[in-house]
Amino acid sequence: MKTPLALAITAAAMNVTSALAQEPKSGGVIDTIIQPEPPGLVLGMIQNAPTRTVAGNIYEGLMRYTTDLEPMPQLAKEWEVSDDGRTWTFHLREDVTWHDGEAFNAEDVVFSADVFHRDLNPSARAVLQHIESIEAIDDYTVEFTLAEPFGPFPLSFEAGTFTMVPEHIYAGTDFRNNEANNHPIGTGPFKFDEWDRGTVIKLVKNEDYYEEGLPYLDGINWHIIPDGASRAIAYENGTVDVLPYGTVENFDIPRLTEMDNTCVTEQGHEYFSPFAMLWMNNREGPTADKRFRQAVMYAMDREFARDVLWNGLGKVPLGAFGSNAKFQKEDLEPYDHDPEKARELLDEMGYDGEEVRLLPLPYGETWTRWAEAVQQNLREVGIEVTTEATDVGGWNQRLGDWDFDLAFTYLYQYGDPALGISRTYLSTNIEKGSPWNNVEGYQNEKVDELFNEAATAYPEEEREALYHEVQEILQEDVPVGWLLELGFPTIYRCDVKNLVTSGVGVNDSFKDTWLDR
Amino acid sequence: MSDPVLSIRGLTLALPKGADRRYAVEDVSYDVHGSEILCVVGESGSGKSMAANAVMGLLPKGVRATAGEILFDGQDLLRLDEKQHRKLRGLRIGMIFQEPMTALNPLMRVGAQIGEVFEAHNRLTPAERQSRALELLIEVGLPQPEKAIRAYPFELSGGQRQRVMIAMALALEPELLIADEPTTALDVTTQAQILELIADLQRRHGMAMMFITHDFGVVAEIATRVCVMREGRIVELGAARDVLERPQHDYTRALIEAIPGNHIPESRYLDPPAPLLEVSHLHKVFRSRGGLFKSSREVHALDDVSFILAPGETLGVVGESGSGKSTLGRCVVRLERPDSGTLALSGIDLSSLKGEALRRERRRVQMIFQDPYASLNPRTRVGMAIAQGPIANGVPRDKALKQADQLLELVGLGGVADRFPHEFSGGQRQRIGIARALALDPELIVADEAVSALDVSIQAQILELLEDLKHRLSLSLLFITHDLRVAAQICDRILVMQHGRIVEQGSAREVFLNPQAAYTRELLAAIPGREPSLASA
Amino acid sequence: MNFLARFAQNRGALIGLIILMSIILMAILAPLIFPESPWRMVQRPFLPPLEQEGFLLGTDTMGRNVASGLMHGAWVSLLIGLVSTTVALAIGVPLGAIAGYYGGLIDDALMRFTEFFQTIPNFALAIVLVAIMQPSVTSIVLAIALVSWPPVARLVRAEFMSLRHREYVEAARLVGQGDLTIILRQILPNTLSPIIVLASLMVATAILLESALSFLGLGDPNVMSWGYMIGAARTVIRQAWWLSFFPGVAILLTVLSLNLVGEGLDDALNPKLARERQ
Amino acid sequence: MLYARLIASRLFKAVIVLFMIIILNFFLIQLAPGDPAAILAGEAGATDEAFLRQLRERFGLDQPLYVQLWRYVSGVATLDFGYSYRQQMPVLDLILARLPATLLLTGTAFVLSLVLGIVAGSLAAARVKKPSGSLIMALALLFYATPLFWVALMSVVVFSVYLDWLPAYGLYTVGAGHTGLALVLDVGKHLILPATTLALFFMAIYTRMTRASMLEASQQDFVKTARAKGLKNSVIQRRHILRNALLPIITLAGLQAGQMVGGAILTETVFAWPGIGRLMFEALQQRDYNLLLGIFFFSAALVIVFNIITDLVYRLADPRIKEGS
Repeated sequence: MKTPLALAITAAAMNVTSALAQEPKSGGVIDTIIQPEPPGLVLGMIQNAPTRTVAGNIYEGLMRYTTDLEPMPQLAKEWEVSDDGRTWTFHLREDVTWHDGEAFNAEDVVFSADVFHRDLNPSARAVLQHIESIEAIDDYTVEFTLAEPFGPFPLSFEAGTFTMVPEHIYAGTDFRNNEANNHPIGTGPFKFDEWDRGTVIKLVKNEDYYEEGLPYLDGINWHIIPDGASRAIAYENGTVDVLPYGTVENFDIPRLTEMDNTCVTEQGHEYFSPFAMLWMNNREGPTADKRFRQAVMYAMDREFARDVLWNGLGKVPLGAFGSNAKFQKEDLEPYDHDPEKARELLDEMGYDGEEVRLLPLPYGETWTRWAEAVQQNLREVGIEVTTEATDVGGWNQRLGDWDFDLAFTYLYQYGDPALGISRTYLSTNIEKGSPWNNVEGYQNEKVDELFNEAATAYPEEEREALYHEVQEILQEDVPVGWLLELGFPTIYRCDVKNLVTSGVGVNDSFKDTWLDR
Repeated sequence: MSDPVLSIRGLTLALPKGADRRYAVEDVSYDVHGSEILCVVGESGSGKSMAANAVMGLLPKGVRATAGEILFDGQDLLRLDEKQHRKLRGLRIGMIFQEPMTALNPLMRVGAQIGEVFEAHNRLTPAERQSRALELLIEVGLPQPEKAIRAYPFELSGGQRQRVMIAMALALEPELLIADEPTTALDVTTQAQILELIADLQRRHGMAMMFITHDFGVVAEIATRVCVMREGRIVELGAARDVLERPQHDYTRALIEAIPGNHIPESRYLDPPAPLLEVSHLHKVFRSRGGLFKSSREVHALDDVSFILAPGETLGVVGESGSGKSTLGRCVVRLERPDSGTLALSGIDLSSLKGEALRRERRRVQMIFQDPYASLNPRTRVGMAIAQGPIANGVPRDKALKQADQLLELVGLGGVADRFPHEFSGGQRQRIGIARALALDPELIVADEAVSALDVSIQAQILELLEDLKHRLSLSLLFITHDLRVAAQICDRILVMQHGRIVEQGSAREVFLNPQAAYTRELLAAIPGREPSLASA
Repeated sequence: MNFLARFAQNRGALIGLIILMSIILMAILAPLIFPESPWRMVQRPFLPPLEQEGFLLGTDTMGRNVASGLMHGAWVSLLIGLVSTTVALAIGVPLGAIAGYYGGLIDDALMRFTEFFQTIPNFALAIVLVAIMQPSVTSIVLAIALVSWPPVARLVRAEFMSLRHREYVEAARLVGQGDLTIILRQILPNTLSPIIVLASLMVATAILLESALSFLGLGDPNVMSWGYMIGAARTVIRQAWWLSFFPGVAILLTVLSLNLVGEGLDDALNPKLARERQ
Repeated sequence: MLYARLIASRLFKAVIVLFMIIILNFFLIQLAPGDPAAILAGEAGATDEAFLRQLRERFGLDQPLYVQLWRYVSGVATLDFGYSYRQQMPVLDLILARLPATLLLTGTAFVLSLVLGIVAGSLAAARVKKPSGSLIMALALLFYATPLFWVALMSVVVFSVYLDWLPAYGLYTVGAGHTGLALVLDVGKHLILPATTLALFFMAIYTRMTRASMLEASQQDFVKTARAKGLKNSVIQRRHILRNALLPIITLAGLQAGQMVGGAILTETVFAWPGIGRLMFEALQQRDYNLLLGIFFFSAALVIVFNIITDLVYRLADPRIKEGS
């Protein structure tokens, strides 16, 4: 079922394309919202979503990504890959300066990737383990040598992984206590101006930006408004012009999108492709039984959740691979809403009404409602569910300690299965203390083998075959429940042009954005 | 006689529905003339204050006049609206109330409170008001008037506050002054001073005065004429001397006779074989608790007190408030613990007992309390209240309750054991309190102001009962009172206390008729309405 | 009889009692009128009130029957109010009684302890406690009780201090009754009326506190309480006013009725006022 | 001199209470599941052992509890409240940046509720048994019984959304660049809704209290004395009854003033008011121990300061209290 809103988004997306034809105007400040308030703005040191969103305008990587996740030039004007897929050579722009006036060069790239991120950034470390060496060939050429071909490598230059930080400021210092952390310095189109804690973060135009004429905006104000209803009002009364994903409650979205001069886009999340899942503890209790997990899949009315809770945005997933992920197999046997089948499976396994504990995701009302709906779905097929509310701290702890039966979560797919999907199913990834690894405790040697092989296979066709095979197995085993490929809409005034121009959307910079006023 | 200043004619005031009677006062008529003091006398509930309230227009909510008129300066006060009435109050009619401790606003300086009287009637400038207030304070004899005018009420004693009240009432020289029990809450010596002041001022200003009291002693002291009231009606009205010396009505006669102190019984106390209670060198100091940053204050409530009490004796302890007499009683029953000294009851020293030992010895000394309303647990049936003591001491419940019945019978209240205290009058409650004290078969009973909260006629009955029980049960009694007349009537011997010390002790006759200490003489002189014959005998 | 008559004289109290009784009745009848779970999604979401038969008060964000939630919620809200008040009384009454009866150092120590609890803002402490114990009916009840006992202790202490030197208490001591007997038989019964009045107000406050906690997302997700309903409805307050309106009114009426009853009790139990009225 | 000694003694006690609060809260917070490192890592969406270890070392969470406590307490003794894990700023800076907003909000609400409550209460007391008096009391009861956050939400919907009279949230208009008087007016406009909503509940309390207290005071003997003087009823109400009735209200207000900081959590959340109530709730959710402890410390200190002020005011208002008791 497609709701009018979903249709509206399609229309809006077309609006984006047509806007490109117009002549951009310079000037104006854009008001938007950041939620929650970020802990800091130095990327690499902090990877939180709000940090990425704000700091994506201050810092840049070597490449950007289209909405199809194809790399585009940024700090690197061009690059080439060796035939064996192991050596990547980047040619840097020569006209780039840091916000403090220092020139940007290859030393900065080597320092950022090999020293700064290696020390601070777990996402970067995950990629670095596939990299043999990073070398500056000359002032403006850098060479990354991989141990073996690593499919997702070209996707590592978005805000969360290898952003470029100034070597002249950080080299040889205690990174976390560096004075400059309060006044981040990057190469991006906007400079840090002011942070009035609890109220606003202000960025101003980088007048010396290397791309001619960019950015168009004079500045960006990131308003901090802790209450969802107030954030909606901020848009309604005109205080802010852009509501990035997740800043308003889903229930407010239809009302907001009906306003005049309002556009919506679901684009800009292709890279992350957030995927809602239900952790099911594979180790013990009823959830350890495959049939029980299948029954859960049949019992849940995922269409209802999408239509009622997510305004019809998003996609009910077929299986472990999302539709934005590479290598999705499209002819898998789907799990439809079928309570009867769920009951049969439960009877077959001899489920005795043992209580299972459900942890909702403490990220706002929609998730709470969703847990209620799932709880009711499961109860209706005879599963005894108790919901145990936690806050973020409790949720992290419980998942890290594997102290749950069922638990909501959502994970980013990062474009490539080797980055975003395999981590959930690899048995080598079972380790207490993190809510992001193989939390459910699924162990299948065949699956491990296939995922590991696929990560480093070359070329793409070979990877595809391996990934298709693993999807068949996962579909049968249901290690976790696949709930929804989330649609994160960005709401904005239609006269804000070129808001989303890449696959990381508002996490990318607003350099192309302009106001048609 | 001149025209009356105030003339009350056939006044009837109705009480609200649900009250214990229909009318507060019924068909009351009396006049108050210039330069006279009319005493309105009656016991509690007689309606003696009601007419005065009607005069002031300050009737309690729900009470209203249904008949009669109150004529003042040719107008009927009952027909005035609030505004007209207000203009009379303070200006032409002044009033003094009973409780000096509460009748002044605790948050305003004395001078300001007096100044308000002028302000209320738009008299004088603010500066003049203060200088006039000072003159008034001088006139009512307040010590250090310059200081007093800037004082808050709590910084003054009860007598001083009453003087302030009088100053306020006199401020605009009203033609009529109403005094509602103005001395009842005061110590006897203070009372004498205030009465004297009132009489003196009334004479000098030539005011008409209505003086409401329950005390015939006070009547004898100041009244020109007397109006005796009972249950809302006038029983007798006449010149003071006539009423006091030749009361026409039985009720008046009974009231006058009930006043103790008309004869002093011969002491029955001879050389005791062995004292029942021997108190020696008792000290008790009360300290206000000091803290890290503040010093403590000390009050010597008992200062080297020694005396003996013989078996079967009634020993009176007399003193004004703050004399330490109550502390003495509380030490004897060990509600307080003396700091030093001994309290030997039949040879056993009670002063230092604690815990279980104290609990065991307790039953030998019991107490009758002052306030009949506070001394019974409102949620305990009276039979149970009496039986609790024996039960706590191991008597089976049934037996204790049966015994309580008998005790109630003994104090003249048969068959009421399963009622609650609120169903009884003050006098009845005091009887129940006595029965409770008797329940443990004590050797000594301490009666702390046991009759001072009662009307005079009830007082007499209770004293009689005590006397009777004492003989029948051969009890010893430590009788604490502020009222020398009561003490003289019931006690074999009397101790007079002041500032925690015993200033005089001796047989009742000796102390009363031949006081040695100056303070005792002062006390005796202050008793209102003492018959000269008695004083000089 | 006397008490009932006095209570009945107060019109407000009588109205309050009637409202309260209806709410209690609602709580009792809930499983009979709506035998199905109030969590069941039975109709299309956001069905406005009075639009469809059987859904007098409409449906919520997920198509659950608001009327059913309201009636089942009455039970939960009242239960949380009553139990937390009982727990608070169980802490506050003994503490206050001991402090007031013995005085001196014991009193000092207990009152410092009480003050200490009052130094941390109530609501903040409640939030922290629920967060620590993680939201559930038990943790909410405990948290509410833990922040609401100090006033009880203070009240009981004050009453005990004023009563412990009453003559009938001293008489009881004189006849040899032990401390415990005196506390339980002589003093405590006479402090009951202010305690009852305070307790009725505390139930009201507890219901408000629970709703505030739920509003911040600290409610028990397994029980349908009014606070939960408002908390859940706040994000849709603009498009579905009835979702927060009805439970809001339910809380309002309950708190109101408890207050009215409390005032009525105060009048009826307070002999001083009663005497003045005569 | 007297006051100086009183304040000294109260401050001495306050230090002890604050010390106890630090210790109790320190352990209380440790009981909460999860730690700041795990939460920061969780928010990052990706984590590994090294990352967690790094954070824990940096926060000192790898140390035994008693060492952590000792460090914290000795820090506080030198007014060093540590570093906020999440906000990456000294706790003291954060709190001092947020405190003025909370004080402005609660202070305004406090004064508003007190003044209006006392006025309404005395009107109701003077008009007891008249319809207008009953109406005031009915309204007070209504405000008292209505959940605070509900009123807040409703007032935003009505006054900001539909009527568009007042700003719905925030402390000032971001980007307007107001200075001087314009800024004051701007903040004032933003203050109206939150302060009013916060004040309503407390106003209801003061109204009820004032009325009850005045009715009780009007039974006292000195009121009869005042009437016997021939004073006007209005003067009696104001000068005699109200002044005496205010004494218990001063005590209550002192207690409430401290509690308002707690009540402000809801208001600050709904109105996006950048105060410490909201900061506290966020710190709690993020297990930002140092920040949370710091806020507790400050709000307890505020309560104590209010209590001392209450004591002083009470002493000024009531001449009977000289010292101690």
